[in-house]
Amino acid sequence: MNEISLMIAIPLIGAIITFFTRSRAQARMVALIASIIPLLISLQMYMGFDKTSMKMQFLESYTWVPSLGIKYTVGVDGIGLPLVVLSTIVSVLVIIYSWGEDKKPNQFFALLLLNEVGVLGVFTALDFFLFYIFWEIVLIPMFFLIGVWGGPRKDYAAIKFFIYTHVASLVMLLAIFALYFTYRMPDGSRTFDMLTLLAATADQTIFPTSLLNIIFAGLLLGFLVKMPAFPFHTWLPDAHVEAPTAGSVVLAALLLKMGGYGLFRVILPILPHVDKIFVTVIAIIAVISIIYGAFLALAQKDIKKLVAYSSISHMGFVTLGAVAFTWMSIQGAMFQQFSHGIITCALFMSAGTIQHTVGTRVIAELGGLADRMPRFAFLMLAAFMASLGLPGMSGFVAEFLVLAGSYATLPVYTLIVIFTSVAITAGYHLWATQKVLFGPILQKHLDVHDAHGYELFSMSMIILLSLLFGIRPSLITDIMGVAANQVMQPVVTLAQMGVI
Amino acid sequence: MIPLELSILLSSIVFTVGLYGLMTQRNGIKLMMCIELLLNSANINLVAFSAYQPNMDGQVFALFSIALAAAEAGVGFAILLSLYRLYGTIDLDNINALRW
Amino acid sequence: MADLGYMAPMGAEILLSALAVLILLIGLFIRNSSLMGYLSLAGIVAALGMVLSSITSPTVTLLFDTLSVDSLSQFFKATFLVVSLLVVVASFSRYKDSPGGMEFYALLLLATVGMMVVSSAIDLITLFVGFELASLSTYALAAFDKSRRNLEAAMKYFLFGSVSSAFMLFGFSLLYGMAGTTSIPKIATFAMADFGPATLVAVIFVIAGFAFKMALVPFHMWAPDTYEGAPALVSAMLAAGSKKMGFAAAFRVLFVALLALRTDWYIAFAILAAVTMTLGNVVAIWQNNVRRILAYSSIAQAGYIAITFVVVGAAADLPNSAYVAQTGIAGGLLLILGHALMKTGAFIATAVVAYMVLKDNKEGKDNPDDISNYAGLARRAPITAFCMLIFMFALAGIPPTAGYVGKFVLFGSAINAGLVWLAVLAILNSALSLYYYLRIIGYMYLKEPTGAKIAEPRGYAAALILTLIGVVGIGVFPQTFIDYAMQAAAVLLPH
Amino acid sequence: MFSDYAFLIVALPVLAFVLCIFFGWHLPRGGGPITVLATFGALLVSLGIASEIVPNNSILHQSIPWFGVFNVGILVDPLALVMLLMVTFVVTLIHTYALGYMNGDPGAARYFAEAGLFTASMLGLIYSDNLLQLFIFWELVGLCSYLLIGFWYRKPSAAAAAKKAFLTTRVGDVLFLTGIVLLYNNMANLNLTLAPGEYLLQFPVIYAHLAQIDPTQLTFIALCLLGGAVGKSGQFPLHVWLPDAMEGPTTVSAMIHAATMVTAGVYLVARMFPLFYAAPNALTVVVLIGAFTALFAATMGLTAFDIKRVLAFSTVSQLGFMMAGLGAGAVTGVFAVAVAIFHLIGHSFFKALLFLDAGSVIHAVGTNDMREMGGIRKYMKWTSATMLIGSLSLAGFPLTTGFFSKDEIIVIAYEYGIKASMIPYIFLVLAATLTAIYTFRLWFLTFTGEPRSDYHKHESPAVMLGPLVVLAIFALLFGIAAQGSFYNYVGSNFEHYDVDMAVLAGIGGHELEEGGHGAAAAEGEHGAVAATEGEHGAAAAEGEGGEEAAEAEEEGEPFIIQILPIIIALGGIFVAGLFYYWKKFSPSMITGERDPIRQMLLKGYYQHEIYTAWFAEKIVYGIAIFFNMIDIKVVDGILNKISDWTVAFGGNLRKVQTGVIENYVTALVLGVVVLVVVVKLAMEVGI
Repeated sequence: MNEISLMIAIPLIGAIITFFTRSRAQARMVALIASIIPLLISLQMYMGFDKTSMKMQFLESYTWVPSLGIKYTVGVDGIGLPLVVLSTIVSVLVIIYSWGEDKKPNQFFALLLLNEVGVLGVFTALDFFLFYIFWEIVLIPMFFLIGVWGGPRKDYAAIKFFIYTHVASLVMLLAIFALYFTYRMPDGSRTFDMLTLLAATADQTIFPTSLLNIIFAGLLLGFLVKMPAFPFHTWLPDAHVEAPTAGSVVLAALLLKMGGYGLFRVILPILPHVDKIFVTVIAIIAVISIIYGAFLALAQKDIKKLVAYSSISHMGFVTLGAVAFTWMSIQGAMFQQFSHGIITCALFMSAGTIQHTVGTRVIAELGGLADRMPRFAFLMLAAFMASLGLPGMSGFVAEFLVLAGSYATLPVYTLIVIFTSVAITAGYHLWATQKVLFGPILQKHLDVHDAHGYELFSMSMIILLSLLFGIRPSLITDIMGVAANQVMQPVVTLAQMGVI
Repeated sequence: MIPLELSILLSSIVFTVGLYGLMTQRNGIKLMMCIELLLNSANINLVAFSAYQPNMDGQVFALFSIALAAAEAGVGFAILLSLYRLYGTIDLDNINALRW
Repeated sequence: MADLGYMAPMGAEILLSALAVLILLIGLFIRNSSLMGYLSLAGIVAALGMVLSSITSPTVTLLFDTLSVDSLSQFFKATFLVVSLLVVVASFSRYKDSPGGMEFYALLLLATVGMMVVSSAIDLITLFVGFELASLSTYALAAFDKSRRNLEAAMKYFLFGSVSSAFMLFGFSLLYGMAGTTSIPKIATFAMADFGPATLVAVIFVIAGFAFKMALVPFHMWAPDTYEGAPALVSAMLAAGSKKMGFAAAFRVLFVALLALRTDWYIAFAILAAVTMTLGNVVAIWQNNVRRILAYSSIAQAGYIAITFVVVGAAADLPNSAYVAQTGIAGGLLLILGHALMKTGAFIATAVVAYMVLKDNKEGKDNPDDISNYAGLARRAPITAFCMLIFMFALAGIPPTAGYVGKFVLFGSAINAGLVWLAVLAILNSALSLYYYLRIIGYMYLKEPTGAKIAEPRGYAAALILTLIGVVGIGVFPQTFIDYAMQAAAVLLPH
Repeated sequence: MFSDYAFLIVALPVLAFVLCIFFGWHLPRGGGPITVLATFGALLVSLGIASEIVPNNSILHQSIPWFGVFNVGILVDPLALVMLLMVTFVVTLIHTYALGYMNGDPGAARYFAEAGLFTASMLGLIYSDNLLQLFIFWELVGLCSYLLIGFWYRKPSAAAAAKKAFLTTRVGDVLFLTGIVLLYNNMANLNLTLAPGEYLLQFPVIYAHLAQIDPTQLTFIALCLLGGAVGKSGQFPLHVWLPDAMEGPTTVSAMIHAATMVTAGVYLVARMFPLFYAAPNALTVVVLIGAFTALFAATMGLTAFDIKRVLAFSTVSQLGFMMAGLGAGAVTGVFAVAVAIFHLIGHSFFKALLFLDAGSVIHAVGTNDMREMGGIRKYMKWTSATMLIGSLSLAGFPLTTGFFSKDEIIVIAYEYGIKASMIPYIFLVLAATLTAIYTFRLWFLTFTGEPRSDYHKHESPAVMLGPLVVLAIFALLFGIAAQGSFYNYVGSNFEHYDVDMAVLAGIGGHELEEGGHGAAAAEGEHGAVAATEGEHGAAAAEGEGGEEAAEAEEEGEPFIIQILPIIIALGGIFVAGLFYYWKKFSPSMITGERDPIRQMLLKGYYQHEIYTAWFAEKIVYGIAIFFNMIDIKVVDGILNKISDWTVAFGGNLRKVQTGVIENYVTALVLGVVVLVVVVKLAMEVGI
């Protein structure tokens, strides 16, 4: 049992223990420890990671259901590692942010840990069966986070979230079946091994384009819904608006990234072998998501909903960069995944803090908070600046890479995006910050106090991270550069890597 | 001997009568009788067929089914009786608390 | 006296029937139902032991080739035994001190025996006898508590059941007429195409008989009412046990005897499966009675399982027909096993709730199974709620659970057999089904409790936890079960 | 040795920022002295670097890899150097002044922190060695201006102005970003084999390979970059944010208008001049926009009553001059850069001076409205004196800095006119006239006549006056002292790179003007020759080349053109005097209250109505609302419809379950029949 399995197992155990803790103090302490250990492990993995090789690393593989060719195979490469690190970081910060949770704290923290388990599993699983299991498991804690700790329409939101994404993953499952039953190993047996199947898709004799198109569409749908991309995004705003802050953070920072991860891990390797029409379709979807999300964000009255739509817009960059399929754009898309994962935390935390200090999230009813909560205002401003792509913070690097890279293959779309989205994005961010933080303090808010220490702490951590990766992107762009190369080349199976 | 067709015809008629009864009647007893008709139509078949077969399976089968029919009737009447105790009627149309 | 050793393979059945009689006899003198409970528990465990010990043993036929003990029959028997085991354990709490306890156990055992006989019957006669044995005892069981609801349920069950068994019998008689034999393997050897329409009628009649037990639309009408009205544990027995008996019988008759008439039945089943799963799920959305929801959900599940027939039928034209058919049947078997467990658990959970509502001494004014009684169950009865939660997710096919494994293999084989439309329909349906499962979960976990926490009766709790272990165990370590299922499936394939 | 510490130029102010933001609250004057010292340190380092690279006529270039194919680097060439010196110098003075001005403001710490960051970003922008880095600092400048304009965030108007500034410049930045993306891709498509330490977006590399890029592409790139410049430098049509930027403290206005922000745009064009030069038609656009803005803004300056607004409009107008000057480079080549930058620097001196003066007036009077001032001269000697100098310089009074710089621009505009079109020249002349008028309107209204309201009559503290005096000296003498050598030095900027202006001129379709400085060719040669002779010779040769150039130009134009600027300046001042000093006429003689033109000018050409009220709030927000409606009604609506249908369907279907046994049996029978029939049919059609 090596790093990855440990990293997945510890939060699981932690979750179980947390669930049976009696007091909030115990619960959050256990949860914190159970989330910090994976963080350390992931950092140690990052240190030990061979940044130059395209091989799967920290690999481990046990046969699980031999008769169906199912294995427990986990490992990371340049695609997975940054997201693994992201997940562990976010999990810790979100637990710290929720330090003050007093409604069923034991279950709350247990669910957060459970969520981490699922996400880590998705980012490391190399067997479709395993991948799908983790993919589905993630839904459950989120369902409860929304459903138990959520807002007024929590039932609707929770069920909508669950069913919508579940349908998508079922379609994905069908596509996986198609892969599974179409391909036979040399010895006639079948396998769920991701890389093997993906590598096989390159073979016209096994996967005729007509068939592959269908499979591809199925997989694509599964991932686009998770992203989420227009027009499959409507579950997101509802889920976010109703979810508790921690839920929203995890949802936006980690769950959406599963979709993006799917693009890099599964979609792009197949992309070269399917009809070229798909490129256009995906590109259009990406562009629409970016612009549409930005405009919708501008139209929102609820600041949390605004942030939710901004996520749609930002994730559009991931799609765009991925489908543009140039070294730089893919790298940028990966970086955008990471960067958005970090920044959006701060955004949702801001929304949450406003919610429970002021008591409302309606932008029109807010104003002049900077007057009463200066520290929070500083952090929130920083977060929003990071989100609108201010240079020096991670968001800018990502978006610049995507745009500069995409122009080479998709000039028109790229220009459209630049011209429409960049200014609008700045627009709604500034508009929101101005309305919420600046201006005279409203009478009814005269008695609000600054945010709690733990909230400020986790938010400032995020800002620092965003700065760190904005100023030293090379910390992960090196890995992503290699990963981007790897994505653009034919898939190398574990056997060919010689790691198995 | 009697041609097979006739016996099949007979059995089908009996079966149909039974079905018709089941679809139209509401009195528990009548329904039980209809069911007996159904079973017996099957028995007719079995016996008739076995006359045209080397083996006696048909008759055996018929015997079994008659026995079972009896048992079934037993259970059925038991249920009907206790129904009658509770509802004071065996008109099954009025007994539809469980629906939708 | 003659050596009865050759009966050894049927030991389990013999043991149980003997036990049933014994219990009735003892019952005349000792009116202590928990003793009966322990007796039958012991018997069932022993029987289960026997069955499992011979689960991989080669096929044995006995009683003049009317019964066959093979891995298929053992698989089904194991399923049935597990179900009745759980029911017995649960009924420790239910029938602790009711006078009629021993009849309950006796009937339960007899029903089990009936199902076991069916699962290994390779002759229409034995099949019919077993079928009736199981039916008759479950008719009685359904009426067991003699409440109004019980009786109505039992009445409907009985009438509908007898009619459809009459259909079946009629079908059998026609088959016999055409094939000249009642032995299932022998029937297969006769070509029956030349009897024209009679063939079709025979097949459909037989299917109608089985479909009644499987509760496929439109032969399902009895199921919701009966599941709702009968005692909870009996409903568990029906949903988990006798429903599966229908499949056991159908597998034998259709795959072995009537494989030649594939085209006649697999179109029929394609329609039945599609209609059944859709109707079951769509109607379930509207129900407010949890046991009725479960009833419809098990109708829907029957629809999924019915895909097996379509797969096998469709497979015959494919190059790798044997493999496809085998995975198809194996998938069906896994889903049968999984569903048996999940449903038993779910119904036992409803029994707990009913018990709870009774303790709230609302004089049974409101319907104990009404979904509103599940509000805040997570607080009032944590174990039950948690188990119910897992069962719901399992029924919805969320990994890693028995329900998921079953659907996974079955739908997979459907795709493999080129039945994409059916697989898609099934998957959309299981997505739809999420709605009402989540609704129940929502009540249990997202709503505030209406009463105090209760101490969950030990018997129920034990049964629930056992079921839970089963459901999750199959989900996490499917390999052994898949192996058994594949082996069992192999029995049905032409050699 | 200074060169090794070049990074300090940015590092020091950043340090000041960090210190002030975290500890400023506990320090006297909000830690202001730290920022001042930091900026001053930056000035010293810049001077040190100057002392190293000017004598041996070299440039300073350091670069380290950043990530991927990008680098961070420092590039100090003549262009950057003069800018560095100017910014550090002026900003130091402004910060010093702020010590007094912001004294006692609760947010002082925040102010000095942000000011420090502002300075840092501007300096970083100036000596970036690649376009991406420049863009990053460019954006940071935008951010800081946002923070500083919105410094008094409790005032809704301030918050709004800040947002407006950020957004308007952001629009420009969109184009800038596009330009970078285009340029990057074009460079990448050349498949250059870069030497280690070379990166695609580095200026030297760009200069070196301009000639290989497709000219039409070059034009696009140039126009995009120009867009960025227009936004930052408040050129038409993106100038709207600049007047509103007055909402911030006056020192901020001083920084933004004089030294740090608005000059960035001009600097960008200057920095990318070879690209503009090589791009056909790009420079034409530049000159037209510049000239038009110069006039356009001047007209608005005429009517405003807010003292700072007047200055703001004058800034816009002067920036227009600079742009026009750069554009004129189409005929005069690199020399235009020198001219424009010279005006930029001169302008930064007297504009800073003017703003600080205005600040100290407002500080004393407590209002921005000139109608409530008057006669202040009596009470604020120093202020009025220095302000007078500033005004003279701005109006282009002979021998002041403003005279030399502006005059030179007008002259090359005339040359441009000879070659291309006279429009810019005419615009500029008119603008210059108006400039003189409104400048002295301002001065007279403020300092002469009788007090029109009772205000505290006291002079500002020394810490505020000191900077004024220093700036005044520069505003007065810088031009006469520095012009010639400055032109030579900056004019030689691009000789340090592997770029042949002649070739670029060919691509850009600029006919090489014979002799003089017109086409860079002449200087280019000189530079080339000079480069071979040792450093000293080089300097000399250039000097000579420069002189020669200067003379050539003097001969170039008829006498009238040469003295025109002087006439303009004096005439303008005289006119203003007639109206506001001797009161011979009053504005009401020319215009009435409801004179549409006056209204239009007062309303600032209805920009607010068009940009904010109509475009932003109607169009953009309208689209947003529309999309929102789509999202709810259509995208999500369809989903909900589907689910509703399903539920309704189930609701009807369950009625089948009547609970009556006969119906059940009927259903069963029907089922059997239907099955038989359907299967039969299916087999007939052969499924």
